[in-house]
Amino acid sequence: MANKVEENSLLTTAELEQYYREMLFIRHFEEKCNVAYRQGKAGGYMHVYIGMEALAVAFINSIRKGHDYVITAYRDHAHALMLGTDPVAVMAEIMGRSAGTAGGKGGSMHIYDPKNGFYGGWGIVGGHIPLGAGLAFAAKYRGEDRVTLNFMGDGASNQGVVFETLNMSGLWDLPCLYIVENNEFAMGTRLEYHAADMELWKRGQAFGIRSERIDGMDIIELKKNAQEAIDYVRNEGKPMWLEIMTYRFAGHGAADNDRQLYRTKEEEQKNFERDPVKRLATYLIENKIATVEKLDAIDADTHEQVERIYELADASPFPNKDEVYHNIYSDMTPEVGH
Amino acid sequence: MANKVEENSLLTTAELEQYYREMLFIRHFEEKCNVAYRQGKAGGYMHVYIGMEALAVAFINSIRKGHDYVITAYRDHAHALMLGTDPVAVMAEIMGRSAGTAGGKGGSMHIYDPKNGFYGGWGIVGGHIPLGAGLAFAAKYRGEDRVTLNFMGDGASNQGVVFETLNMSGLWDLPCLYIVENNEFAMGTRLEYHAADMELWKRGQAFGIRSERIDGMDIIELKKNAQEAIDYVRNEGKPMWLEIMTYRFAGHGAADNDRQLYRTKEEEQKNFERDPVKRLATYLIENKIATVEKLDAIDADTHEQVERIYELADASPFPNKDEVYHNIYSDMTPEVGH
Amino acid sequence: MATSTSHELTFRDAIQKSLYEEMDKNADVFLIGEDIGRYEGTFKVTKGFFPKYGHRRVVDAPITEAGFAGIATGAAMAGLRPVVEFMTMSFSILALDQIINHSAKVHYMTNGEVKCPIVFRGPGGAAKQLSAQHSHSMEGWYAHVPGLKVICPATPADAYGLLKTAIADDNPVIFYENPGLYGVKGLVPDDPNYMVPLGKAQILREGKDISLIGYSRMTQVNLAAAELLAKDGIDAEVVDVRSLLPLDTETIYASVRKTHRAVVVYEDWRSGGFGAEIVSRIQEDCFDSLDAPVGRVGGLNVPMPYARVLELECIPDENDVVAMVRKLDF
Amino acid sequence: MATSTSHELTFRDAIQKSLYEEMDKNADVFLIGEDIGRYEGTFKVTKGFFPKYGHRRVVDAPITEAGFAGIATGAAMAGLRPVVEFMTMSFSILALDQIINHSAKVHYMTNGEVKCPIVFRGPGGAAKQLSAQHSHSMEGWYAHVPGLKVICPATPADAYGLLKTAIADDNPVIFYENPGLYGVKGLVPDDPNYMVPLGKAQILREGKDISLIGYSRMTQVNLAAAELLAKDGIDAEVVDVRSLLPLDTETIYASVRKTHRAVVVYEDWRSGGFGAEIVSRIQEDCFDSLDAPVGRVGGLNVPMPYARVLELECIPDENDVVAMVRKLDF
Ligand SMILES: Cc1ncc(C[n+]2csc(CCOP(=O)(O)OP(=O)(O)O)c2C)c(N)n1
Ligand SMILES: Cc1ncc(C[n+]2csc(CCOP(=O)(O)OP(=O)(O)O)c2C)c(N)n1
Ligand SMILES: [Mg+2]
Ligand SMILES: [Mg+2]
Repeated sequence: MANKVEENSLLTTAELEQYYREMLFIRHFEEKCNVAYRQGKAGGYMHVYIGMEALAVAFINSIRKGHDYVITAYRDHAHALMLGTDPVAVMAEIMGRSAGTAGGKGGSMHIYDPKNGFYGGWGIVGGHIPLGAGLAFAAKYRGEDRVTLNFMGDGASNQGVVFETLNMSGLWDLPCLYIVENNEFAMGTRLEYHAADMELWKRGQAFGIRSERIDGMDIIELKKNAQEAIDYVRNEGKPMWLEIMTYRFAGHGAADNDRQLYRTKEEEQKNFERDPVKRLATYLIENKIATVEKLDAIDADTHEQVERIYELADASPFPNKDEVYHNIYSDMTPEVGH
Repeated sequence: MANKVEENSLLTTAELEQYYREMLFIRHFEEKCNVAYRQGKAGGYMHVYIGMEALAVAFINSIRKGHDYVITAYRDHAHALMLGTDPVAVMAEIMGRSAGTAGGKGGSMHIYDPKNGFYGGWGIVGGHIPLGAGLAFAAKYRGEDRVTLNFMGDGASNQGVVFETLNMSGLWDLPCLYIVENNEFAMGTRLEYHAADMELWKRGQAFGIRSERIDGMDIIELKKNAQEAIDYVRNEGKPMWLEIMTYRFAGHGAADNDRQLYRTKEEEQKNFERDPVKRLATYLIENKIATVEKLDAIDADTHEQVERIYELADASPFPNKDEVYHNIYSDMTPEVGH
Repeated sequence: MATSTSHELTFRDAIQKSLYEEMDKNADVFLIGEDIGRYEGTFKVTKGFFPKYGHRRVVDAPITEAGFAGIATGAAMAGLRPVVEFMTMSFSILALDQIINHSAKVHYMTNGEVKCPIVFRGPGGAAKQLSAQHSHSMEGWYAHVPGLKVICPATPADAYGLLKTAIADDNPVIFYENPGLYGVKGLVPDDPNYMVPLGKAQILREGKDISLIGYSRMTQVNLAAAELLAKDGIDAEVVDVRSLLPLDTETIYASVRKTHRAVVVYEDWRSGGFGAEIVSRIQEDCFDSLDAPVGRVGGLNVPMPYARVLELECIPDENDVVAMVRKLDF
Repeated sequence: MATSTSHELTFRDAIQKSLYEEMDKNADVFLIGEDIGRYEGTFKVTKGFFPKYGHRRVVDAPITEAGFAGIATGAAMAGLRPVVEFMTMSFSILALDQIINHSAKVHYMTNGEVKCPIVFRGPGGAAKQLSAQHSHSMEGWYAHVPGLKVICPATPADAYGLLKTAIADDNPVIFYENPGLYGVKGLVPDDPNYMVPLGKAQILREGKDISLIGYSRMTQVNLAAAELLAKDGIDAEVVDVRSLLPLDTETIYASVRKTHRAVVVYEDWRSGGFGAEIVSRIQEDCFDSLDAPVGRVGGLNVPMPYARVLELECIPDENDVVAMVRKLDF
C-alpha cells in the first residue's frame, strides 16, 4: 500500500463532502451522547468514537452495505450509524428505551442491526473476534462473496482468542478483515505498557496473513487503503490484518474523567492536531473543493440533525417491566420470579 | 545459532556416553510404560516420549538442575527422569501407587517433583504455559538467576493463552525459555491441518522475543543450541522462543492404536530414520568414540535398570481409600460424603 | 418415511445415526471440533463422517476451544447450524466465555433479532482414570445460565431423539454425553423423523415408595439401585430428568407427591451441583408431601484422583443410592 | 501493635487498608491486574499503590485474564503471594481454566507438594446498567470447586479482616466484592493484626421468628428487610454467611433450629445458584425443625438488561425478601 495518495482522482467532490458530513455527524452524535450521560439519561459504560471517526467512515463506505458483515466491540455507535441504522434507535438504545435497537436491553455497548449487516456491539474485550470469523466462515460455507469487517482495539489485540482466531482464519482462508483501531490506549494503560512490541501490525504475520499498518487520520489516504484491503479480502478469499493508527480524543468511557492519570495535556494537544475532521476541512478548503461557508453549513446541519435525534429518542418510552423476560429464548421463558 | 556443529569440542566422551545412556534409559522406560498399560497396570491417558528423547536430555542437561525450573504438559516422564526424580516413584505414579510422585493421585500426565525443580505434568493443552511464565516471574521478582524451561507441543502452541503469555514475557522480560516440541502431530491432527503457518518458530517474533527453529534429532547440535539458548535467557534476563523439530514415533497416547488414520507407514519409516538414539550410536561408532560392545552394554544396562524399577514400583501398595480426601487443601477438608 | 420399527444400538451409535440424518436433512448443519474428522473423534462418535462429508462440513479444528466455539457461534448467528464437539466437556471450560457470554446471550442482547442455533456436545463426567483435569461434570454450571438449554440423556433412544431436537432448536443447546454411556445398548427407533421434545422428564420405572431422581448415567445407576431395593421390598420410582434447563418440575413433583420421598442423584461434585437446585425446588413446592428430607447423592467434593481405587470412591454408584434411601427412614 | 480502637471506613477503604498492611508486612505479596497501577483501578481500590510500591509489586497487566491469572498462579507455586484483581469478576470467566484447573488443583495433584497461596478478588455482581456481559455473579460456580475457598464479605470490618486472612492463607481464595458495597460505611478496627477466620458465618441481628440467610450485599438487604418485618412484629434473625466454601452450616443450622423458618437470599441467578446448596443442606439436616419450606430469593433468571427499570427488576431487594417471608405462612 502506498503511504500517501498522490492524487485523489479516486474520490469525487461529492464523496469528500459526504465523508466530511459523516465524520461530523458522528462527532456531534457522540458529543450528544456525552451530554445524555451527564444528564443521567444514559448510564452504564459508554464509549465515544471522537477522534476515530475516519475509521468507521472509510471502511464502512468501502463495503457493500447490508451485504457484508460488520462486528466490533462496545465503542460501536459510529459503526451502526455508518451502516445506516436508524440514529434515533441508536440514541434510544443508549438511553435504555424500548424504541432502541435492542429494546433498551443492550445500551451503548450493545448496538445491533443485523438487517444492515451489523452484528454488534460486544462487551468482553476480544470476545467478539471469533464471532466475526464465524460470520466470515458462514459466508464462505455458503459460497457468498461477503466480507466481514472485524474491528477491535489495541488492547483487545492481546487477548488469546484473537490469535486463535487468526490461526484458524489463515488455515481456512476466511474472508475476514481484522481492523485494529490503535488509539494508543487500553482504558488507562498506554500501548507501551500493554504490548511487548508496539507494532501491532506484525501479529498477523505468523499465521500467513497479509498484515499492514496504515494511518487512520487522513481519510483520503485511509479510504483508498480500506478499499484496497476489502477488495483483497473479497477477491482473494483470504483474511487480512490491519493496524490503523489513530487516537482516542476523549476519556476511555464517559465515566473516565481523570485522563491525566495516564497522559499529559501536552500529549493530548499534540494529538488533537491529528484530528481527521479538521484535517479534511483544511484539505477541502486549501484545494478549493469546498468553501468555509459550505463546511459551516454542514456543521450546523449535522448538529441540528443530532438535536432532533436526541429529542425523538428522549420522547420515546422506557420498556415495560414484563419485557424483562422477552427474548431470552426464541421459544420459551426460563423459570420466573425471584 | 549455527545450523551445524562443526566440531564437538564442547562435549567430552563422557558426556556423549552419558547422553546416549540417558536417551536409551528414557526409551526403555517408555517402552515399559507401554507394557504396563497393556497389562492394565497403568490406565487413563498415557503418552510416551519415544523419538523425542534428545530434547529432554539436551535441555535439562543444560540447566542447573534443582535450581532452575522445568514445566511441561502430560508427556512428562522424560523431563522428570532427567531432573533426577526417583524413577521408581515415577513408575509408581504411572501405576497409581501410593509410592508415586503424587501418591497415585496424578498418574502419567501429572508427575511433579518440586524439590528437583519439576513443576509438572499438566493435562490442559497449553494451560501450563502461563504457570511456567509465573515461575519465571517469581525468579525475577526475587532477583534470582533461575531459568524456567517451558515445554509444549506443536498443537499447544495454537492456544490463545500461549500468545497472551508471550506478550507478557516480552513486556516484563521474564527469564523463560519456551520450547515447542514440534513432533508434527497434535493427537491425530497433522501440523498442516492445525497451523496456518507451519513455521512455528515465527510465533515469538511479534512480541519482540528472540525466536528460532532448531533440529531436535541430532543431540550434539541440539545440546550446543540448548546451552546457548539457556545462557541467553539467564544472562540477558529475557524470554526466548524455540521450535524444535522432532517426531513422535509412537501413537499419541497408549490408547491410540490406529496411526494409519493420520499418517502412512512409509512416512513413519522415513522419520524413524531420524531416530536420535541410532544417530548418536552411529556417530559414536564412526568417530571411534565408543565400540559396539560398549553401546550394547549400555543398552543392556538401562534395560535391566528399567526392569528393576518396574518391579519395585509394581511391588508397592495402592493408596488407601481414605487418602482420597488428603491434600485437597493445606489445612482443611471439604464437606465429606456422597 | 415414518416407521415404528426400531433396532438395538449403542448410545454412541444412536448419536452417530442422529448426526448423519440431520446432516443429510439440512445442508446448514456442520460439525466442528478437535480430531473429529480424519481421526474419527477420540470417542469415535464421528467415525465415517469425514469421508462422507469432507472438510467443508466436518471441520478439524486446532486445539483452541474458545476460538472454534466462537467461530461456530458466529456462524450460527449468520444462520448456519453448527454442532460443536468438545473432545471432553472438561475442555469446554476454555470456551466458557464464548458459550455463556456470547452464544447464550446474543438472542436477548439483540432483543430477539439474532438467533443462535448451535449445539455443544461431548463426553462429560468421569471416564476412567483421566484424573483431575479431564473428569469434570459441567452440566450444572451450564444449567445455571439463562439462554442455554441443557440436555443430559440416559438412554440410546433419548440420545438419538433429543439430539435431533437439539439440532433443530433455534437456541444454543448443551448436549451432555457421559462417557460411561457410550457402550450402553438400547432400542432406537428407525424413523429418521423421531424427535424427543426438550424439557420433558420421564418415568423409567414406576414405584410407590420413593422417587429416585437423576439424569445421564446416574439414571442407569438409579435403575440398578431400584432393582436392589426391590429385593428388599422397597418399590422405587425412577425419574429420568433428561433436561436440566428447562427443568420439568411437573413430572418430578408428581412423582414425589405420589411417593412422599425422594433422592436426587448426580455425578458432579455434590456441593453446589445442580442436584441442589432440584432438591430446593422439590422442598419448596412439595413440602407438605414429604415424609422425609429430600436425600442427595453426589460425587465426592474432590478433584478426581487417578488411582482407580480412589476414583471409584468419588463416583456415586447404586450402593450409595441404596444407602441414602435407607437413611431416609426405611 | 494491637489496639482495640476503630474508625469508620467505607468498604472500599477497608480493602485498601488491608492490602496496604499486608503488602507492608510481607514482601512476597504483590498485586496484579488490569489498570490497577497508573490508573488506580476502575473502582479505585488500588489508589495510591503504584506510587508507593512501583511496578514490581503493582503489576499493570494487558487485557489477558487467562494469561495473568496463570502467571500469578505460577508465581504462587514458587512461593509468592499474588493478589489478583479482576476488573470485574465477570471477566474471570476468561481465566476460569487457570483458576479451577490449575490454582485449585495443584495442591491435590501434587499430593500436597506444591502450595498455591493466591487471592483472586474484584467486584462481582451487578453494578449499575452494565448489562448482560458485565454483571455476573460468579461466586456460586467457584464455591462448587473443591480446592478453592470462597469469601463474600458484607461489611467493611469483614472485608478488612477476611482479606487479611485470605492473603495469609496457603490456598487459593476467591474474594468477592459486590460493587454496591464499595460505598457502604462501617467501623473497622485499627489493629493491623486484626484477622477474621475464613469459614465462619455470623449473626448480625438476633431474632426468633425467621432466619434470613445471605452473603455479600444481600446481607445488607436482609438487614433492611428485618427492619421492615420488625414493624409488622416479625422478629427476623440475619445470618451473614460470609464464607461459601467452607460453609459454616453449624451457625446456619443453629439459627434455623431456633426460628424454624428460613429464607436464603442471593443476587446470582436464582436457578442453580449457590443458595440452592444452602437450602438443600438446611432441609437435609434441619428437616424436623422446619415449620415451612425454606424460601429462596434470588436474581431473576435473565441475562442482565441495560435499562434501569429492567435491571432493577432482576436484582432482589428488601421487598422481595419480605414478600417471600410472607409467603412462608406468616
Ligand atoms: C475481558 C475483558 N476484560 C476487561 C474489560 C474491561 N475493559 C473494557 S474496555 C477496556 C480497554 C480496551 O482497550 P482497547 O481494546 O484498546 O479498546 P478501546 O477502548 O481503546 O477502543 C477494558 C480493560 C472487558 N470489558 N473485558
Ligand atoms: C484444552 C485441551 N484440549 C484438548 C485436549 C486433548 N488433547 C490432549 S493431547 C492433545 C494433542 C496435543 O498435541 P501437542 O500439543 O502437539 O502435544 P504432543 O501430544 O504432540 O506432545 C489433545 C488434543 C486437552 N488435553 N486439553
Ligand atoms: Mg485502544
Ligand atoms: Mg505434537
